[in-house]
Amino acid sequence: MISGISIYHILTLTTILFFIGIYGFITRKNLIAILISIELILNASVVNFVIFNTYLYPDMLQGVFFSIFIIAIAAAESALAVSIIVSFYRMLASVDVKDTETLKY
Amino acid sequence: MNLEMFLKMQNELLLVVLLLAVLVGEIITSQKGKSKLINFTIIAFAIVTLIGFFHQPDGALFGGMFHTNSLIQLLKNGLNVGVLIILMQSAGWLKETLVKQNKSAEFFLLMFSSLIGLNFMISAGDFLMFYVALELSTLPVAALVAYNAYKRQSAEAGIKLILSATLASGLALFGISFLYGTTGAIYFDDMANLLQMSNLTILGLVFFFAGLSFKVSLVPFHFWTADVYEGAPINVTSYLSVISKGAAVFILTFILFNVFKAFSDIWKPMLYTVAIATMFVGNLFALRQQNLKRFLAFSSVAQAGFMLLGIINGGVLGAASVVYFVLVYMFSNLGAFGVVQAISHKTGKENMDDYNGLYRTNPMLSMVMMLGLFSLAGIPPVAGFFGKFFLFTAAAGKGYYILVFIAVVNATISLYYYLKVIRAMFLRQSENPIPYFKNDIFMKLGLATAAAGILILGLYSPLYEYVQSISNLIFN
Amino acid sequence: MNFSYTLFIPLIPLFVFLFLGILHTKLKPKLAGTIGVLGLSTSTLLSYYTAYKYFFEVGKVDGVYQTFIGAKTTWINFTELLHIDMGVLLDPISIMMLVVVSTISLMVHIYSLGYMKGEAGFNRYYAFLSLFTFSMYGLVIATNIFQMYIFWELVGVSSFLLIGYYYDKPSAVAAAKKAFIVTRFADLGFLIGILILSYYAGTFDFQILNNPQGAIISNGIGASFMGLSVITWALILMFVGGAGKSAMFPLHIWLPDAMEGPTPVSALIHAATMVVAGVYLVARMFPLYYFIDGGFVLQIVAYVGAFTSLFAAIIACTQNDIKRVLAFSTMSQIGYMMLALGVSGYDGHEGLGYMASMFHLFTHAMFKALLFLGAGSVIHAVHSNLMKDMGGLRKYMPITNITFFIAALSISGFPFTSGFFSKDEILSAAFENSKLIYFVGLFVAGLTAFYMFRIYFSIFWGKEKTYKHTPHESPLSMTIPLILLAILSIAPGYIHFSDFISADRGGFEAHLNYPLAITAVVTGLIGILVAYVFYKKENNIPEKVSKTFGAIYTWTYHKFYIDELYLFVTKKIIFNIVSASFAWFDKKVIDDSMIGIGDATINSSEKIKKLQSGKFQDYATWFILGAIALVLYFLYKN
Amino acid sequence: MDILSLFIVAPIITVAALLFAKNLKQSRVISLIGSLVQFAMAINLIFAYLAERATGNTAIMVFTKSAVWFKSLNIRYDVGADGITVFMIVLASIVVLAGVFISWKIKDLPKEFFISLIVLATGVYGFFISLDLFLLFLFFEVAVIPMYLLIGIWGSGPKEKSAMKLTIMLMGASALLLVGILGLYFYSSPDGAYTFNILEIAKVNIPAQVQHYLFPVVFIGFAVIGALFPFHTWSPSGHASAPTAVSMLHAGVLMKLGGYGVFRVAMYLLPIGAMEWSWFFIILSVIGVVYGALAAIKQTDLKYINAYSSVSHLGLVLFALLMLNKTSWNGAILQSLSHGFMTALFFALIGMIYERSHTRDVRELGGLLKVIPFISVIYVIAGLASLGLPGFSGFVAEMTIFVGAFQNVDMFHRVATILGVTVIVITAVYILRAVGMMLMGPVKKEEYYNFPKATWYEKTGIFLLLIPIIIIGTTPLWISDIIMDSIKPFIERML
Repeated sequence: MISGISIYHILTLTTILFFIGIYGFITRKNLIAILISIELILNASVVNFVIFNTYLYPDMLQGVFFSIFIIAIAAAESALAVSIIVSFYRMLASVDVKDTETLKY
Repeated sequence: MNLEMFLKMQNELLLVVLLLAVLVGEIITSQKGKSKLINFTIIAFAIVTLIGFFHQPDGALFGGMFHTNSLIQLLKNGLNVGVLIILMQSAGWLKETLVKQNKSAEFFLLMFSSLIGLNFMISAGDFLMFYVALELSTLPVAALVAYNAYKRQSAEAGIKLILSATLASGLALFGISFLYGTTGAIYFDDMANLLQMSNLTILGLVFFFAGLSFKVSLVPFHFWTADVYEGAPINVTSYLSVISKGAAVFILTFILFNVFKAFSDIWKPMLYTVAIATMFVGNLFALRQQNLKRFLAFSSVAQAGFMLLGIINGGVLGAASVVYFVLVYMFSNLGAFGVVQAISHKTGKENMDDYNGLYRTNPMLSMVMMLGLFSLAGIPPVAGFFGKFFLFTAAAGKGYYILVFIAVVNATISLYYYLKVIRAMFLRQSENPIPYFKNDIFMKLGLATAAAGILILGLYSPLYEYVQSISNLIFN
Repeated sequence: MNFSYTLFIPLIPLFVFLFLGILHTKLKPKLAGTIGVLGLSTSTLLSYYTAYKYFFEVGKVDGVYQTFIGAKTTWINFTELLHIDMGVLLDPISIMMLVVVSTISLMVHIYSLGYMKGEAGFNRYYAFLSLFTFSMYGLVIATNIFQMYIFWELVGVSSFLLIGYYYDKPSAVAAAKKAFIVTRFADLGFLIGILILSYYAGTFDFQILNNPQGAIISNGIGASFMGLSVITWALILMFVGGAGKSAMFPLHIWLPDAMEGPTPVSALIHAATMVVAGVYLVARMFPLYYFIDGGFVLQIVAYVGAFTSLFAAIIACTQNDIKRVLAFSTMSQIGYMMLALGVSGYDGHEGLGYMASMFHLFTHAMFKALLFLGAGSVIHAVHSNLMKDMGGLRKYMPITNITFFIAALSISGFPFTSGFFSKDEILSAAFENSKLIYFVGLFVAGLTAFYMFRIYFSIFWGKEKTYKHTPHESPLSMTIPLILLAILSIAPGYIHFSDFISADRGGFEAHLNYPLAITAVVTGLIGILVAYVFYKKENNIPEKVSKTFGAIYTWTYHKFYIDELYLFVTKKIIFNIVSASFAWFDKKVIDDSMIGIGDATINSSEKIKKLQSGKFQDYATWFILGAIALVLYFLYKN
Repeated sequence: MDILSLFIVAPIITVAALLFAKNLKQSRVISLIGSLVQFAMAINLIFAYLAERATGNTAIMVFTKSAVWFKSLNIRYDVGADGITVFMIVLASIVVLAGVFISWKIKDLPKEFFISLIVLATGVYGFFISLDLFLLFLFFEVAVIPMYLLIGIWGSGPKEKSAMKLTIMLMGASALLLVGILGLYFYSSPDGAYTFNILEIAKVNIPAQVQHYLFPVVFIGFAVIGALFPFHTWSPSGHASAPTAVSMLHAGVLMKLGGYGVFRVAMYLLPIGAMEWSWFFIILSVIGVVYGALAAIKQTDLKYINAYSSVSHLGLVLFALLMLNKTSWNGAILQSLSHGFMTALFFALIGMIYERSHTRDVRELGGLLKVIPFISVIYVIAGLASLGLPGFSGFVAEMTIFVGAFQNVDMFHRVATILGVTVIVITAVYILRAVGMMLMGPVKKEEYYNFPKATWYEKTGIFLLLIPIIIIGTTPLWISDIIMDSIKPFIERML
């Protein structure tokens, strides 16, 4: 409970965060950058969970737990993603999105 | 922590044990022992599958995070059988290709962990469990998709899958967070009681739906499907298209029916539009595919559209028809994929034109392929016909006659492109057809099982009756 | 009185047909011929016996000849009321027809033994003859209008088969097709007529339909269409059918071509029996024709008949193919019969026309058959149909000459021949009814005499032509029928026909009407005289005359271009315009539109393939947009 | 095992046996035995039926057998037969038997050919005997699908295209049909106890509003396979490309499913809709009748001529059904039978001529009566039968139809009927045209003289088809009476 800051401010923040992530995902030309924008998206929901928990349902900790799980999984995700990107990099010496467009139509 | 509890999640536990066993086996066996290890694993998994068929107690664990019942159990068994078939079909590939690259065991590890994830997903009782299981089921598959190192397309597919998947789950999470925000609950049951109609709820519902539709690959959340399917190794493709899709459809049904029961006037129109879009897009894209993996990818998109007709019914009939269709679809698709697998493994050919005159050289394979495709197209007397018919009945039961008509028209379109494959195999001749070859015993078993499933599932009504009866218990 | 044996009259030829038809490759021609002749002679004897029994043993019961049903069985049920029966109906006209058909058919059977000797399909020929005879019997003894229609179709097809007997000759094939299709077209009218009549009358049965006291005639049918009772329409349509079979104008075009068939066939089918079916139809339904709407339809019959007889007679004067001349003369004579029916009344002496028509039908059958057979034996001798290849044959083939001469006299209505009597009756009937028709008839009588003797003289007299091998008299098998028929073209004149056949079945006393008779004879003689002057000796008068007539002559020579008109309509319009356009429409419009749907689908799939661009960021965009779109839609909805 | 289910079991056994056949000899012998058995069963069925009726059994359907299949949806294995079914089965069995004879010397993949043939037969039998809409639909598709392989593999000309067109169009039609069937199912009972059973559904009265929508759906669904006017285009090309035996089955039996289905389902279950819509479909069917005939006049390919004549003749069947009275329905059934035999015979003969001359173009043929007399004579007979000559089945059927159709008094029906009647002339034209060009006239080519004569199996096939035509044509009374009795319960719903 942070005094002076209502839940709305924070929700606005997270929403903005979320859409920044989305924007990043769609526009970045570099796979790593895209990975980072995904982190943004996830973090948006992490914050959401925590905020809802603390502001609305302070007597239980489900939200917090949830957020912890998300963080853990996000880590795993990015690890896997990076490894795949690396193996891709081994082949093409590039992490550019343009090189991931051979499969189409 | 008593035996009862073990029994309830017996399937998962057994899989974990098997997984560990494979891990250990991998460490201790020598390089030449690997192919034995493969045989061992497949047989062991077969045993696990068999055990699954013995009755298990229903009930919930961990305060409802995990719950199981006979329908879920049936589905789990179905998934096991499916995976078993896939493993059998890929045995040859594993032995001849992966052993050399010394990563045969990892294949099992990844696939089993993904399967475990699916098992947990379908028996999830709250969103946390659901989310964790979802990721557990997705991530290993991403690894599997990228399994063909030194193959660009494989890696590309892997990247596409993992990134899109995380985006999807991110979206779903965002949605879930709002649902949590409005209700303060993450358990399905509580949420079902607490949910009120509000904009946030709608937002949450739609985002959650979008996230899950990604796994079911409904239009417009399906784009990854074709590329990933094409890039991935075939057995992984069939795993994606059959196992994970099946599970996802089930959990979608389950959550929509239970958690969002009160919101059916939201999600029914949603399904309506999405179903139409999915069927049309899937079929129209499948129409011009040459690569059979891609072809089956789009056909599976279209099939997903048909499944929605069952879900839209929103009642017992719907649930039963969906589950039944998932089982049917599993066998049909595995039949088709198995043949593609066998041929591409032996000859590396994956294009439709390569199949010209296949019947004259490999009649058996062509017959299995034909059964599979007819079943997918819904031609009697094979199972697909019954599956589709019941789905349509479910939809018509709620008065969606137009939707049914559109669906049947789509079935006709799909018949067209399935017949294109039949045409290649039976009608056409070719100067250099795929030569005759023998399959190893596992492949034969795999195909035989699939074919048997296709033939029996439909004509032998008690199966459907069983599904109907147990879904009656659960969705009333 | 039991007439059930009459069933065998048609059945015997049927069995003969089946027997010959199935075994026609196995049998020897001689055997086949004898079987045919024997079979038919039994039927003939049976029909003679029936005639004797009917007219003399049974005779009139309370003043009229009764109708007997020899045998009858239901063939198929349509509705509660309507059902087709198959049976044998015996009354004066059907028995008369039995006699005619049997006699002519027998003669032709015998005659053909010689005429068709050595033909490839001899057995086939006899099979078809029996088939035709069977069908004709079935037609005349029909107990109901639908049975009549059934056999009507059968005679049509057997005539088709016989005209097309020389099936490797394109002209024969064409003629056969023409005959069948034209008559079929007329039968369309007949069928619709039957449908209308049977629907309103609620029966097919002649006895109920024709009963003058019966419901249909006495109270008629309420329903009417364009001012006429529906029954009248039905009768008109049925007369169309009759006109088709009897080659009335304008449905006559098939008859001249039908001469492509073997000559005996022309004698049997296209002179004596089948072509009078139309007359027989009207006679059969006479009470209806007479009583419904005050005989309105009979007027039509009369005028069509009169016109046809004139029209055909004129054309006959200009034709050079003797068989065609005979064909046109047949048309003209049938026109006579129609005319007679048209002018007839009903009771007692009123019914003179009816009687006359039947009488003329009888006599005409005899002498026209004789003429054809005679012509046949001439053709047999000189291997040509054309008059210009003939001349002075009298000394080579005396019997043919004599018999042909007698027939010619008879048809020209020369006194003391049968033709004289029947024609006189017709003319007097016409005279009593309408002067116009009478004069037409009279003029036609003159023309008839002229063109008959035109061919007679130019065949048997005139200058001798050079023949490949000298002609000789035909064998006995051919001459005997000629002689018999010659007798038959005189004798029947002395039968008191009116005692036996009359519209009301009562019979009446008919007597020569001398003034009319004399005028008729005189016109006939004039005709003969003209012919004598023109053709007795080779000379150039005919050319002069034809010159003077000029255009009219050529028109007549080309039968007033009616064939050409039909040809234009069928070939140009029906075939090349209607049907072709339909075929085109089906291929190009309907089929292509169906295919088009498929192609459209495939094209659309080509169009949208760009969506799957391969850039997963685009996918993500779609993903997000889709989700947001759904959200917005539902937010908007709530 | 009841007498009707045998008609499904026997073919299945035949197919099973065929799977083990090694070569042409074995497979044709097996399928010959199989179809002979079916033929014997069919003939036996007639007598069994008469005996059953003689015992005073006046149920709509006799030999009924009922077993639950999918309990929860109340899908049942319900079979039964009335007079119409019996004759349809006889037709099917004869055509199949003849088909086996005609394809005695099939070259490529004989085993598969006969298997597909028998599977098709199974579908047809099943369709005719099933009283359960689900079963009906299932067998309908079972009957249609083999056509794809049969035309596609053993066909000639643009076979792939026509096979695809045929299959897709018929399946598209079945799309409509499926919707209709589901509609019927969910209106089959006010209180959730839905049923697919035809007789059951007939007991409830479906509201007129619903019938108004359902009837066209169901009607078109069936009528497409009955070559209803705008949707007939699959049939000519399909016929043209199909191998002989397949054309026979296709025109002889498969297309009958349309009329039969319309009669059994559309008319029987949706009488109000039928009355409401009949005028519209009468127009279509009359167009079909005349149009088909006129289009046939100009064709040069023999198979096209007969395909279009089929369109015309089957248009007459639908036309008769839409006239909605007993007589015309009787005529419709008779026409189905007679057309079945006649067209099958035609295609058999065309096949024989084609085998010898390797052309189906009437302009290239000529004078065949001289060189292959037997086949040609039969062709003439078939032609006469098809233009409705008395003594052959066609006449009986057409006259029944016309008399029946004429029972409707109003102007519209009268005009339609008279337009329909004109077909007897047009038919004569195109039949005689073909006969004249192809059989009569001088022999066109020298090599025609050494055509082989008709073989024993060809003759057997021919007589199998010819004899029924003559039987129906000469002694129609018993047949039409049996049919009439079977029609009664159906027509009563119209009044």
